[in-house]
Amino acid sequence: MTINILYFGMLAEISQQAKESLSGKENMTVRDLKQQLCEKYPEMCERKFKVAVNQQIGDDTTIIPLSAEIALLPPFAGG
Amino acid sequence: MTINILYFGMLAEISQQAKESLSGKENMTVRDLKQQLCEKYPEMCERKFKVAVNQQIGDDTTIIPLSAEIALLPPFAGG
Amino acid sequence: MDKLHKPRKVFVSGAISPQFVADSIAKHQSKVDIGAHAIFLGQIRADEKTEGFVTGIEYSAYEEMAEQTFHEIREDAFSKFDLICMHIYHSIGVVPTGEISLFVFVSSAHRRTAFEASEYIVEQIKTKVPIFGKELIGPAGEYIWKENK
Amino acid sequence: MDKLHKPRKVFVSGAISPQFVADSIAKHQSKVDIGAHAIFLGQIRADEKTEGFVTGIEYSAYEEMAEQTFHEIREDAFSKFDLICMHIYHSIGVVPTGEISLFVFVSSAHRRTAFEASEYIVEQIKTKVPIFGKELIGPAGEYIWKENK
Repeated sequence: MTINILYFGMLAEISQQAKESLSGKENMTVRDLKQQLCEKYPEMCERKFKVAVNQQIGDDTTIIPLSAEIALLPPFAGG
Repeated sequence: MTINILYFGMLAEISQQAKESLSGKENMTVRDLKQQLCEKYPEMCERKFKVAVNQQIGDDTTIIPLSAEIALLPPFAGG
Repeated sequence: MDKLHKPRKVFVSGAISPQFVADSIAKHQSKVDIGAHAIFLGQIRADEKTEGFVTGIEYSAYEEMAEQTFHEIREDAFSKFDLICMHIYHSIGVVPTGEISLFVFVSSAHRRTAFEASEYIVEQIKTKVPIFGKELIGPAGEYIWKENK
Repeated sequence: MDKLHKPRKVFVSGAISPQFVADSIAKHQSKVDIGAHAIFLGQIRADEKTEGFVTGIEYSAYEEMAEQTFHEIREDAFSKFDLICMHIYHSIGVVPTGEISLFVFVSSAHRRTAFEASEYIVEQIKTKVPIFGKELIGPAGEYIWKENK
């Protein structure tokens, strides 16, 4: 399946793009996605970030549904 | 000695004046003064108030110095 | 902080305007060590009493003692909290319902200090400063003496 | 309070002006059940870094999720605290040092509710809303990504 990923802040700098589409296997988890991203962008693994799945913060076991909007969120700095 | 008293808020209404001078005995305490005022203004005894002696809140045992400025303060309502 | 802060005039005649608050904020924009401002505003409520609705509060004070007490509250707060700025303004005279009678403004590098100091100072003002208030009621101008809880 | 509050626009482009704060306060003077306003303002500090002094912060956000999170924070705060009004504004884009990037405004009948809600909401914003900030440093425009503690 196709996974649509949004990158924010320093993660967009590492990926050098604000969004991209990757292909992944069905029923993959956030952990699976992170591994895939680590291979593509080794520098990303050294950074702290959260993963939002359809605008909800997920954890490593969260399963990525079909047509999900994934966002990679570096530490928050609001305020 | 002469005691100069300032009345505020509802206490000024009871005494019908903002200030007055009373004569009192030397080394009198705030308790003594309150008794004297109760006799003069029985309605005052039914009210809660604090007594400031030279702009410091006193208690019943505070001795009133010569030429002190006494203030009778009803409950505070600032804010 | 051990420096002494000079006493400032706290009482203002009548209501405190939103514009006055804005001007105070603007004056702090050159202080680039400030990261957080906490502002408290007391506004006059139209409480319902058995005699009718409150239309305003008429404040009076034992002014000399009140100014001295405000000064002590300031010094105490500066010694307790790591504040950069602190301003207190309180109305004297009549303030109509919906208008502002108390403006407490503290500024610090970090937010928690500002929150703590703001609440502390307001509580100190409510309990320690000899300010008195008549709640004016209804069109005929009856009143009840107000008392802080 | 079970009523639903409609989502409001939180993000404003650039700094939040003192005049905007004043106008917000003025709009609440017709609400005569309000007795206390607590206002929090976040101001940009000129922190010193090894590369030089911070000259401003450039904010960006995952805007759709951020607006939704702000809405949830509002609903949660209305359910936890007996508030009459609540407004949140946050800057997006560049805010220079000394200027205001966050404005949280809560109003209630009594002061303690306003204090508690103000602090609660600000902490929620700091930890839950996907907003990102570049601290711009020195004349050459270098930067460091900011992280809330």
